[in-house]
Amino acid sequence: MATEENFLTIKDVSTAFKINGQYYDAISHINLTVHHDEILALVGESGCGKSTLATTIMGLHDPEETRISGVVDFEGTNLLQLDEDGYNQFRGAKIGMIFQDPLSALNPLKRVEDQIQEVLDYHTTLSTAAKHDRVMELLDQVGIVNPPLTARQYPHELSGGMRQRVIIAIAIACKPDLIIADEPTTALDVTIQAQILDVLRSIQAENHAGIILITHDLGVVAETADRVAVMYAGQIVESGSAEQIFNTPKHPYTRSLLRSMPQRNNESDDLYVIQGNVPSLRRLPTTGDRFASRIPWVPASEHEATPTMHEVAPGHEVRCTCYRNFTFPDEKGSDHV
Amino acid sequence: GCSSKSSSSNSSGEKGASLKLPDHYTNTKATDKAATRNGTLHVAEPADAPFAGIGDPNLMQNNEDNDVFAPGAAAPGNINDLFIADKNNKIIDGGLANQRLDRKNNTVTITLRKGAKWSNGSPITAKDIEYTYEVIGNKDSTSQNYTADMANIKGMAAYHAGTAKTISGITYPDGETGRSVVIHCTKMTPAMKFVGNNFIAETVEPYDYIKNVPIGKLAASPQVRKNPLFTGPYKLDKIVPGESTSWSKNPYYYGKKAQIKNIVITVVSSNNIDKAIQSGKYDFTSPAGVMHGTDYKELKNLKNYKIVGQPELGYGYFGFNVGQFDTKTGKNVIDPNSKMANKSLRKAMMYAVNTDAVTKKFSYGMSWRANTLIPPIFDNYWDSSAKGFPLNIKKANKLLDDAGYKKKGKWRAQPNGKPLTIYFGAMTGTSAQAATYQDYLQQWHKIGLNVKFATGKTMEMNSFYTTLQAPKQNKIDIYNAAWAVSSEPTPTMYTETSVQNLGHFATAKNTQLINDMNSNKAWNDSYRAKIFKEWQAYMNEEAYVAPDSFSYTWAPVNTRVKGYSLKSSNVDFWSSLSLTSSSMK
Amino acid sequence: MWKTILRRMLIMIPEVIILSILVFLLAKAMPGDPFTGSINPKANPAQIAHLMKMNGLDGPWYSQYWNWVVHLFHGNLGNSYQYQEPVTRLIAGRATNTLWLALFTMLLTYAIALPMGVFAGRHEGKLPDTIIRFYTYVTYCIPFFVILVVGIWIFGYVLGWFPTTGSISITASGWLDTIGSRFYHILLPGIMGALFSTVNIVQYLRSEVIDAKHSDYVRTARSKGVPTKDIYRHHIFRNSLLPIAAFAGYSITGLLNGSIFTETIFSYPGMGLLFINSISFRDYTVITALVLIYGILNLLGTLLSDIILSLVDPRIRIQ
Amino acid sequence: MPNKIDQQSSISAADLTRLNQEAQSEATPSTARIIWSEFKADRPAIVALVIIVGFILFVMLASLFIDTPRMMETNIMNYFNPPFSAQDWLGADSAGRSIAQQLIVGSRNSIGIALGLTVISSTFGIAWGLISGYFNGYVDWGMQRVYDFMMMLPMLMIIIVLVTIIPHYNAITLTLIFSLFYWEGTSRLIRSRTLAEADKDYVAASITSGTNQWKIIFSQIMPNISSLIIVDTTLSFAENIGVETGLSFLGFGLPSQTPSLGTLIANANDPNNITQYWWTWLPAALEIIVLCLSISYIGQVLRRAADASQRQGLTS
Amino acid sequence: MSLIEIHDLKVHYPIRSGFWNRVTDSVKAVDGISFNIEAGETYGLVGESGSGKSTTGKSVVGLEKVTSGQIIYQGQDITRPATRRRLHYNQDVQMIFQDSLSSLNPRKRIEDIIAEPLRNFDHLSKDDEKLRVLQLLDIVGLDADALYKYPHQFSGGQRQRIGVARAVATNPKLIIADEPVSALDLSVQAQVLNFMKQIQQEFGISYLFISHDLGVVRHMCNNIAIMHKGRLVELGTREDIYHHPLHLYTKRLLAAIPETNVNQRVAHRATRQAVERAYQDQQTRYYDADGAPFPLVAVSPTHFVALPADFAKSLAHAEEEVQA
Ligand SMILES: Nc1ncnc2c1ncn2[C@@H]1O[C@H](COP(=O)(O)OP(=O)(O)OP(=O)(O)O)[C@@H](O)[C@H]1O
Ligand SMILES: Nc1ncnc2c1ncn2[C@@H]1O[C@H](COP(=O)(O)OP(=O)(O)OP(=O)(O)O)[C@@H](O)[C@H]1O
Ligand SMILES: [Mg+2]
Ligand SMILES: [Mg+2]
Repeated sequence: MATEENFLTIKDVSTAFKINGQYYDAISHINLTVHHDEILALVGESGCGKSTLATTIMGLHDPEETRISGVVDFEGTNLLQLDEDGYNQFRGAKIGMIFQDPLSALNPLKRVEDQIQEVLDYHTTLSTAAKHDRVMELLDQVGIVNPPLTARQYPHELSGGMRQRVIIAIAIACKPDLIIADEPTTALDVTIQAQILDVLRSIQAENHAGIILITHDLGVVAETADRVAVMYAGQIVESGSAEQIFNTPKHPYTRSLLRSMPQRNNESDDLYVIQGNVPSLRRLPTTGDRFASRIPWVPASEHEATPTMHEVAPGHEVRCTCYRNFTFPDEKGSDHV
Repeated sequence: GCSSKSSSSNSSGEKGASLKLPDHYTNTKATDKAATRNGTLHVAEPADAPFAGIGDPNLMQNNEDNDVFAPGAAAPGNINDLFIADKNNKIIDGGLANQRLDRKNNTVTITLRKGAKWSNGSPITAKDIEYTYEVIGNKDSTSQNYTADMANIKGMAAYHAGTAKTISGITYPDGETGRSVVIHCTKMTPAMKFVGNNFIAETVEPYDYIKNVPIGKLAASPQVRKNPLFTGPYKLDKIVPGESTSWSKNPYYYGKKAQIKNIVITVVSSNNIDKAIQSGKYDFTSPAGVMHGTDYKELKNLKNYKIVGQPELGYGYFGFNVGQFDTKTGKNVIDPNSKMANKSLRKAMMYAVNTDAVTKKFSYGMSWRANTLIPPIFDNYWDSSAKGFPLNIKKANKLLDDAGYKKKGKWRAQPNGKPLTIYFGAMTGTSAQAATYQDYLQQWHKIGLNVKFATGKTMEMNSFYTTLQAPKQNKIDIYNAAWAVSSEPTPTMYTETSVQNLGHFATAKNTQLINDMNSNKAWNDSYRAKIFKEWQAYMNEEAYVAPDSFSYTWAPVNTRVKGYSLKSSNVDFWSSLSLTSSSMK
Repeated sequence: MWKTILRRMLIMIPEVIILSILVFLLAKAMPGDPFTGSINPKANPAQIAHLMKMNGLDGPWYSQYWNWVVHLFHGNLGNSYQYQEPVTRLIAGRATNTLWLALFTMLLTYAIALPMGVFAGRHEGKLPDTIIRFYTYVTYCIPFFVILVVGIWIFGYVLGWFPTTGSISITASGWLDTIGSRFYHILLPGIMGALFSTVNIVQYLRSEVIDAKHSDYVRTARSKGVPTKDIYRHHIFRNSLLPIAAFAGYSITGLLNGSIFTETIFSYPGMGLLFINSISFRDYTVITALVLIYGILNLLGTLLSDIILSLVDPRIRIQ
Repeated sequence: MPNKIDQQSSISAADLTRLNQEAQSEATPSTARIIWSEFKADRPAIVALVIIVGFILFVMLASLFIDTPRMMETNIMNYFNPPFSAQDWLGADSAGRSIAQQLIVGSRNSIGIALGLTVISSTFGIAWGLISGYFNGYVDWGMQRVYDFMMMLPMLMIIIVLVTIIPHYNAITLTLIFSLFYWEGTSRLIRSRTLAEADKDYVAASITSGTNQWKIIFSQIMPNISSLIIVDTTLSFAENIGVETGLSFLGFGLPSQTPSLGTLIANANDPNNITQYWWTWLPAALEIIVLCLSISYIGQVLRRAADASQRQGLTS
Repeated sequence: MSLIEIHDLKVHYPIRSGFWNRVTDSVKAVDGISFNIEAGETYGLVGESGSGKSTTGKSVVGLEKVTSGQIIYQGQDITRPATRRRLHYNQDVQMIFQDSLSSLNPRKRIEDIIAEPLRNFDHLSKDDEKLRVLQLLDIVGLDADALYKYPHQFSGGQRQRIGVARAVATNPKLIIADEPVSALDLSVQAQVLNFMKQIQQEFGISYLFISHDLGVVRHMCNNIAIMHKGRLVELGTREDIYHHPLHLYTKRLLAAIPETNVNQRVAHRATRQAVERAYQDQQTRYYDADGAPFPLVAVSPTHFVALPADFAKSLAHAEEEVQA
């Protein structure tokens, strides 16, 4: 499966947004690696910073409104040091991105073919005819039944699933090494979702690409991901292989998430609810474990003052020490409540 | 009225005006040969709207057309005219045609000069003289020049009614292509001696050129709009509809030869006329164009322009509504019970207005208080000794007190005790005019009369006249208007049967006097003058219609222009003009 | 598409009919009649009555209206009283002038407004944006005619750079000269008009550009590696210009309204000036015809806008 | 059945006042307060507000002390008095009437027309837009046809024709004539927002709560487009102050004895007045610009305030 | 007797065009569905996007003009607005919306929002009304300070609970919940689902639970209806649908649910692809000539499927054999 060569290394990346003149970290000190031929899933609740990380890698932030630090090493280049032109050598060519809302992500006034071809225009030297052939090939590859017809259509004439396929075609047009897919299926039906995920997987297999798949659907993660990083409030709280995360989850947050999913066998039971709310960007605790407030029964001594990642198994890391003795209040008597 | 003749007066100073304008510009500079060869004379026509562009004197309906086609005539206002006149407007020989009146046979014989030609070179014929009558009198004609006086020509009424194909009273002693016509009349009047009378038409129509156009469609035809023919020193080269006309020398002109290569007449908005003159774009404004006192103030000190002017053929007046027009009998009748039927009230109102002060302040001497209803330009007839109505509040109050208009609270009431509100009708005009009308109201308020604007504001010209012309109306009691007179001064508008008698006054004495003006006795000039003066005195005494103001017609003339003269003896106005330099000063 | 246009035209018929009745009645209701104003000392009432009859002005309003409609279908809008010629010919002459001026103003408006709006949107919040917005605010607040009056005074009279009256110099000969002269005459009113009418377009375009800048498809384009200037060229401009294109038809209304002022102030003999003159002359036939024509032009403007929009925006399809 | 709820909750009538007080203390500030604080944060906005309010008050009060017919009398002696003279500190016009006084009364008239016009046309336009946008189907269709027809009418021309027809017209008739046409812009704006708003679920929720349609339109939907309404009304007011100037300029404005900003600015029609007698028109023109700019500026502030109150997730 | 009986419900949206606004075509959003809702039960309505779920729900609550068919409540057909008004129908049938933010009027305070149905139906005194609102807030687990706040000041989960409070204010018998949790995060979703279950038990409310998330539906509903192209393709208990699906479309939906068991994902993917292939190949057998689902036939007292009767029987048979 995954080769050990990690072509993307994210080191200590933080991104802060300017709100009323002050900067607030949306993601802080993120460390990640992505290998060829693997799907890395990024999961977490809404607002935990998944998209921010993706757009930081793509360099899509407005430099006047954000402050970014750290290193994004992509095949030996630190992307964060590039200027706009330098970045454009990577965007579309070596890194492709898939967005959540397939309707608004396509220019409503341009035909599908033109939108796909635009990537080829900037990153290849193909002739017009060759580009056209490539477009057909791409549309076919993403599972569009009648490429010549679809190529001539406008986005609004396509169904949601078709649009998403077009966006994927754009993202993979130059056979990028890295594909970032930000909630590519959230807006779609389950059946279509399954098809799109299949397409992604087959493309990865063909291109030996690495994929960062952002989603909040644990089912999708379980079905698709090779490795998983769980994010909470701008930090990665647990990472490991899919098996590790789903079979032996460690961090209280991961465990809480899994427990609040409706499962096959718990129809009559209540679902688990995590207490409290995700703190908003401006109210993030600056010290200590960010998840602490949501597991109030865990004594402060169980948490680290400055939580760090701990390797609990090869490739399986967990933030903070609180996971060690963690139990849910209803699991073992009521002494924690 | 458009066929008014420019007319005599050697100098205009002593006509009651405080300011004396020269009636010509003496330019002693030598005429530049180059300027003559290539020069273009630029004339500005002050107007509020693009001109209509009807190049036919009998069909055109406004002054603008008259002005922009003026170089087609020897002198302004004389387009395609047959006759020339002396300073008293009496027809004299030497024009395109001569006229002979035969009082015994009741005929008028008109004989064209030899070799007279239209501007396209074709000869002017006897038929052309006759065709004027057809154009005016045709039942489909759009001409507004047909009047009851014309029915004096035998057969004219029948032709006008459409019952006759031709006018039986006009004959051609030497055929249609000959030089003379004889007009048979039912009676002869002294007015026929003068240009501008209503009995004999004074123009020619190019029959051959326009005969194929039905007379009803003539005004819209290209023969009249695009390439009209003229008899004067210049011929029309080009016309930009509504905007400008351009002229060059007419080689076929019988009289004094034209001296300027090109004349361009351009319409300029009256609002901007002084700015246009100040910026040196025009040689002068149309000799008959409407210029205001405020313009004079702006222009009088320009170094490169001289102001030339002469008293206008017209006057401003006040009219009182005292009766109605009986549509059955076709006569005006005084209603003795009407609000304004009281002579003292009318005269009091006239004594209350301060025309002297107003004209002085607003017109800068370009108009002055009128003393009678005959303009001073008619030397023979104008009564210079008439007093008119100078400001006299005391007298006004006394008149009212004596007549029983007692104050009831703020305002005077009618003698019968009923409240009195008088409605004043005035036309929308310049801001100076608005101020003037406001001032009149205030003056009347001073003598305790409650006078208000009819409809609450000044009126558009058309609604103003529509209101007044109704056979019977009670919206306007007193009105202020201006009247342009023809070069023959008989006050026909004030006759018993006239629809232009807007106040509907008709008295036996008035009828008598006006009839006397054109009676057989009136062939004697001094008798005629006496009657005119009697009439002026009578009108001032009764004040059914009262004089308001006389004005100058004037123009700024660029100092490169030579030969500019408004003297009525100058029958060759256009051909006398030349340029001393090819560029504007 | 042609079918739709045709159907739209059919829809316009009842509107035009109601409009025609309305304007006809309005014209009738105006005080004064067209002959009395220019009374000639020699005209008599019988003659005026005769003239009224000849012009179909006797009889009840509906029969007059009917006469008018019947004539209308023969391309005959009657005669102008003031100008003594067929209204169709009169207006045809004036319409070309108005058309020249309106077209030029419109072209100039877009030529000024498009770069301004895009520039302001692109540099949102920066100095040029502030300056442009200030300009639009001020022009928005100054009455149109004040700009024109001051403009003609400075450039026409004081500096003397431009003609101040008319549509063409009579001395112009040859087609090049003619066109040149016409152009010279519409230059000043065109520029003044354009400077004024840019306001809406600039503001609208600016906010469109700002919206487009933050849109998802622009983000997609950026992630394709399209350089910024090309993003503006291929995506932002095109998409922001779309609603502006549709403005073009609607702006006819504004231009026609403006023409009344421009033509009055510049003594430019177009339809606007003709209207104002006709109002004071109670020239019914002309007033009626002009209101009708302006109404129909407005209608065609909206139709044009719809057509343009459906041509440039694939999302709006006229089947 | 209500007892079911009673049973399920521990709260009883006894707690009512206490809880109510608790809730009051946490209550969100009202829109008016938010707008006011927005103003306070913006100096120029305060200045604009003071200018507008002060000016309107001044004009309304001062005009009470001016005898208008008296003021409009021709005073031959003061003909074109220059400004800063003893009697007329802003000079006099061609009829010797004080410009300063005319400016005050004229402002009152113009502002009065603008206010009247704004109130009438906005009220009508808002109601029209709301109703047309809420009831789709034939009601909307019919209203749209009327709207289309009105849009087709060449407004300026029809207004001029109407002005010439109406014999004794004054500021009120003029306002009404304008009102015939000025609702269109507002109604289109409101309609499109209402269409969007009517699609939202809270409207469906109100329907299922048994609320009647008119109440939904005017007390559910309308408050939601209130920011739009406020901003639009403010801007129309700014625009309407200059609305009669155009007509006056063309000579179809108010009667000559009724001064207005328009009749004053129309003095610029005579090129001689532009520089020679600049005081006859310039103050009025400047006043319009200042008023219009100030009101637009206030409109901007209101727009911002409205947005802030809609800012989601931010406890203001 | 059932709480509500739906008979052959059809909702067609006319497609109007042209100046005269004539109907030129129609979208058959709901095309003849029948089912009954029993008191105290939860019905799930599942199907892909555009299948007509929301339209069905809205018709039941009276928000949609019904083209034909009947909805019988207390023996009367409430498809006519007058009947609904007379019966105070919406006092008994309420709705919870998908988008919590848009379903709460942003310009109204929480008190006014929750009190709205009370004001229209119950006409309480001012104090009673306030008390009732406070109690409702208490029931949905919100503090009294919420009273004078605006919707945007709450989190998604809290807002959804406010929506629930409004829905239960009048003590309804049936609540239509149109995708009440699909916009929420997992843990918030759990919170809302728990809560809905809880008040159902306490008040004995029936739910019509509309969702496309089969996991959630399985958790919530005893009875499930699968909708496709405006019709029902299969109807049955949770057991029937999840364990003995008959219609190919149902099977396809079930197969598409992502599996949380990582260890079996390869196998699961294989099954799904097999079902998908089968679906593409056997369309014609499962749908009529027009491509529309067949009428429902019963295969057991609780289980109905939209297939020709004999085909349904044989499938049911085969199913049993597999189980056995
Ligand atoms: N441009 C921005 N300015 C200010 N704050 C921002 C901006 N973009 C995102 N945020 C904030 O940063 C945090 C992380 O946002 P992000 O979009 O990365 O979350 P996410 O995990 O992708 O959530 P979701 O699942 O809802 O997409 C959020 O609190 C968000 O409000
Ligand atoms: N007002 C409307 N006018 C016309 N068509 C409509 C309207 N509302 C819905 N439709 C159509 O009716 C069909 C059913 O819509 P409905 O909203 O009931 O689907 P749904 O099953 O709820 O889908 P989703 O899961 O996307 O909410 C769809 O094809 C939709 O396009
Ligand atoms: Mg995101
Ligand atoms: Mg739905």
